[in-house]
Amino acid sequence: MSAITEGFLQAVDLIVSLDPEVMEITGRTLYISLSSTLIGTLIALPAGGIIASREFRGKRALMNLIQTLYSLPTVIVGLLLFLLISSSGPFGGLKLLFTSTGMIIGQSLLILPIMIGLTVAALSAIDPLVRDTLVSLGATRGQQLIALLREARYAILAAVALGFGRAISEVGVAIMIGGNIRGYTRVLTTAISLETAMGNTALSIALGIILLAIALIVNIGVNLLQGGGRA
Amino acid sequence: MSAITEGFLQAVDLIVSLDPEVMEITGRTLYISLSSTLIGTLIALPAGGIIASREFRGKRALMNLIQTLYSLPTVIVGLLLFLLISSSGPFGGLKLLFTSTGMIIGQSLLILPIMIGLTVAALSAIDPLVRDTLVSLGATRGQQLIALLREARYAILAAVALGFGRAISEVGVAIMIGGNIRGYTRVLTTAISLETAMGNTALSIALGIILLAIALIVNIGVNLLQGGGRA
Amino acid sequence: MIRCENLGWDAGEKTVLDGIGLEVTRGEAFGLIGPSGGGKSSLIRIMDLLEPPTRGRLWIDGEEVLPGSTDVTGMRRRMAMVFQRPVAFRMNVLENVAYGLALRGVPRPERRARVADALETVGLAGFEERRASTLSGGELQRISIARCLVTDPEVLFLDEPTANLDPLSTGVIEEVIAGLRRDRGITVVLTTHDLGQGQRLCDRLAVLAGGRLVQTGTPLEVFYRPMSIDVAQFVGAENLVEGEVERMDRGIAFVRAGPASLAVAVHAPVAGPVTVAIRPEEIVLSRGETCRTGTANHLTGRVTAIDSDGPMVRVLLDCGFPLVALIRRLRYLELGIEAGSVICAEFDPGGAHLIPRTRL
Amino acid sequence: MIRCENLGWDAGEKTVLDGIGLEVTRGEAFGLIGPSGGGKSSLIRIMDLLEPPTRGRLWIDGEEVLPGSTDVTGMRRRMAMVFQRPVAFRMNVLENVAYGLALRGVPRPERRARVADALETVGLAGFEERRASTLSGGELQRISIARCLVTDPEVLFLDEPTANLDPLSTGVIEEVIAGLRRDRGITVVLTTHDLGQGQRLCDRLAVLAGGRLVQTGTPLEVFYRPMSIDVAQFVGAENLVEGEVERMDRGIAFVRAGPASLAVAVHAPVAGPVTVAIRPEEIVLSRGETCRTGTANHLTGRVTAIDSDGPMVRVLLDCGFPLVALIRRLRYLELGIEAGSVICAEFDPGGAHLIPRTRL
Repeated sequence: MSAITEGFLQAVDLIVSLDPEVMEITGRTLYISLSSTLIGTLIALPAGGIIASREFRGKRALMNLIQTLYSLPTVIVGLLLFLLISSSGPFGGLKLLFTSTGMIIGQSLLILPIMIGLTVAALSAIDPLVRDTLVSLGATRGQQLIALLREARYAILAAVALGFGRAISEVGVAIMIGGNIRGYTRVLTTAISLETAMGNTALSIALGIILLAIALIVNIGVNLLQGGGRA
Repeated sequence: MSAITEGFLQAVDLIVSLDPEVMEITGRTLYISLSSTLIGTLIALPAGGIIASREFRGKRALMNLIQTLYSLPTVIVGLLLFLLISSSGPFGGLKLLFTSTGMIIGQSLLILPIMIGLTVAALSAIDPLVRDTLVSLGATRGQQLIALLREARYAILAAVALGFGRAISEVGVAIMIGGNIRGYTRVLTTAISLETAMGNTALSIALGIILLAIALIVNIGVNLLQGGGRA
Repeated sequence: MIRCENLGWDAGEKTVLDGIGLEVTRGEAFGLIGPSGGGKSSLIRIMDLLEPPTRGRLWIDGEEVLPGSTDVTGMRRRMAMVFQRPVAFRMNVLENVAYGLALRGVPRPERRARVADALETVGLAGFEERRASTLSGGELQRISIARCLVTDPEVLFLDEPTANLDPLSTGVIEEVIAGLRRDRGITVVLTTHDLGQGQRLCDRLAVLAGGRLVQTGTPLEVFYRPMSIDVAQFVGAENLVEGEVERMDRGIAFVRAGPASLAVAVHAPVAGPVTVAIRPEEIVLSRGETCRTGTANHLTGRVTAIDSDGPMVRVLLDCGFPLVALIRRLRYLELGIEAGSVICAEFDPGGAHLIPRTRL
Repeated sequence: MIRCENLGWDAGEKTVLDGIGLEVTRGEAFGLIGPSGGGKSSLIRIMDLLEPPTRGRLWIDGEEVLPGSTDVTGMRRRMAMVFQRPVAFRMNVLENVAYGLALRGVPRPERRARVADALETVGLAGFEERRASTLSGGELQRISIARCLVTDPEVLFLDEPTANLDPLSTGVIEEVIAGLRRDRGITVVLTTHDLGQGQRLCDRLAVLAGGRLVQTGTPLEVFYRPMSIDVAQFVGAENLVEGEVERMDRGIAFVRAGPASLAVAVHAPVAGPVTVAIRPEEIVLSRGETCRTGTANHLTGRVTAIDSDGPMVRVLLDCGFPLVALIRRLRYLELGIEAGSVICAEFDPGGAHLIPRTRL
């Protein structure tokens, strides 16, 4: 028990003293996960908007596929991307393996399905009469799109927050594409998972507290946004 | 591209030839994840039943907590369990670290929140008039409970399947508690994530295909059950 | 069969029922009517032992229900209840209807035969293998009734059994209930907010308003001799004119109300302050100049508003006191009245009713 | 203002509207009535340019709407529509009502002043800062109307504006609509399944049934001179007796119907097969022995069923043909009839109406 207490005290010390390694890992994690969330949002909003606003053959099948991909194991995404960007793969020349950029691409792929799916759900949940009302008030197509995104703003922000939460918590892509290279691709989850076994429990606990805090804040944010969506 | 094709062909060969290592890893994975799902079910059904059927102070707060734990990062669960069962931890004497049993405990902890939460949701979604109807027909307390579980059977089975899917796809607990020891604690996700970088892409792809197949089957099962719940 | 004495029920801080005393005799059809929120559902739930009362005493078939010492489940098994919204278990119709029998350990072959009987009674013979989810609302409600009948209950409770149904399904359900009474002599207790349904199905009605029993009697008594303002309003006697009895003359009371003297048929002598309840459809309107001053009740009024109400027209008058008349649309057009017209309103002494007013 | 010529609309394979021709003149209130599923909503949506018609031509203010070449958004901005279910954007009331102005680029200070005016008109002055989610259904519908008014439309469409509202809110909305017509002379087109509402609010009514326009006329014409069986049924003339005109005599047609000869007032000579439409509330019942054989229409019938209908009682008779009469409950009790009684049914020649029947 004392070992845990001691590790915990050391961990708090690492955090309050703004230990350079802790800061560096946290900073990189935020950079990578926020970047992948941004990329995911830039793709998911228009893609979701198009899927939600049009009727086409296979729309149902597409939505089923997207929902199936929600629970795609992270190591599967990691494996696919690894095969594509490893030196013998088709994009090997880009030298993305074991880089932050590679990790950003991997996490973007990981969170895209849920972000697209939730954007479609958010836009589809808008009462069709809202669109009719907009049209009858004389809104142009552009004005309609802006108004609909505004109506769904809480649910869309919740989708973005959920994507970020998933990106920052995942291990599979980070370990397979990033490789946990100290000072270069190490992020919170990979550092925690690999440093613990090496006996650096103080560092692991410090990083664990930070990850838990971020995950909790994101979760509370998602809940508030979904509540706001209901009001 | 040819490297990928070649790896893929080798992987198919490994699967159809029932390669002993592939079979061994798959078998252990199923054993561990099914065991943790069973433990999770044995705890979640009664716990969910009690929470759903009673009104008590803090019930709302408890449900909020359980929902927050849905998205607890796997490495956080791994870290906490590691601290408890490592040789210097309070349960160090049980020597659970780097064992299948330890992994089962970790995965059970990981999936418990969502299984309890979905059980409560399944039971709460039953029309209160069903209970009134049962009581007015002269059902005893025991008969009521059996009838209610039967009414919620699809949603509860979906919760179980979801728990299993989460257990089999996760990396954090498996790597931190299991440690990926060949022939002993190696499971699909850890094998894929760590063997890929070592160049064993054929093995990784074979294991990836199996994991993907299991994840897809579970997902389809969950969808069917949730659909059945609606009928 | 069922007796309540000074029964009360609170939901949290709020008193929902208070001082309820009534007796339902074996074989009768007893209706609880009244506006929604009056406590009808709470009372029927207490009688079916789904909720324990907060206060008062309750007897079922002569045996008092005492918390702790009574076999409540055993007593419930002698009764059955149909709820407002029918629920079906996720099974086929056979299993749904047989559920009460399964709970009582009746063997399968007997269940099947009794279910077939019950389905026949509700007009759904042969529905055994249908899934409950494929049925319409009216069919589901009939399944609920069959589920009750199959256990051969001594008392059948029905809580607003047709409130969610279309008129056609309502008619079918009412026929089923009437048939049960005729063929099986079953005791029926039902709640309804539909006065017509209460009249069609029940021997006696109890009017519940604000958690209290305000009148108990035959449908005709409740409808034509409301004993309180609450009941009068509920049964549609919209015009409630306050006055003072001046004199009695051979079964007619003459009531001074503002500028007018109203003649009302009474069954017993009355005196003092009263409220005259007049149903709007009992008032006959005619053009001002044709007023026949000879009739018993003849009022002159000014039209204040005109409203359409289906095939009828509702005319609001000011006769010194407000008065509402409900007339046929063609009659309305013949009269050629509009807001401001002066017109003659008449009603028969037998078309009104006196409610004694106690000074509080 | 709006003209349709041979307009049709299909939803997939199904023809929802066909051969619609009508003209709404500037400043009038035009009502589309008829049973649900008759195509009212589809037609009003086409007139507001929310859906393009599948067939036929449409003119707005003299200008034909041609897909591709017409500035549809610009035309829509001259009109406005209130939907059956009011929707509010997730904003406060000010922003909700000002939305149409924001879309048109009206500057903020002007928006605020015009919103204040519009809210005043619908009786919700001072509601600017309220969140739309805190309003009742009736208030939301008034906000919808204000949102339309603020853009000063030439035509206001209302699609079943009170279908989801309680009677009190319905009254308020109807007053708002009537006030708009009176004070602004705005052209109003509304759909309603409530005949009374159509009569109260509209100058002219068009009856839509099965996707076709079956009658257009003043409310009185539609109500008392239905031109087809469909319309007669919709306006509540439940009794439709088939017969053959025998002779005409000073504005009265004598129709042979089974064993009886019926006298019906007509406005133009008729001959051949006809249907006599009689409203059930126009039929007067009296005891068999008191039948006055002198009256124009006097039928003897046997009571087949008695049904209660609010304060009225519906008596079904067999007079050689089925006949339904709607009488007051007290009158029903005085008559002392039951199923099987033989009774006399009378109606005035002016209380019935003839529909020519073409042999198909």
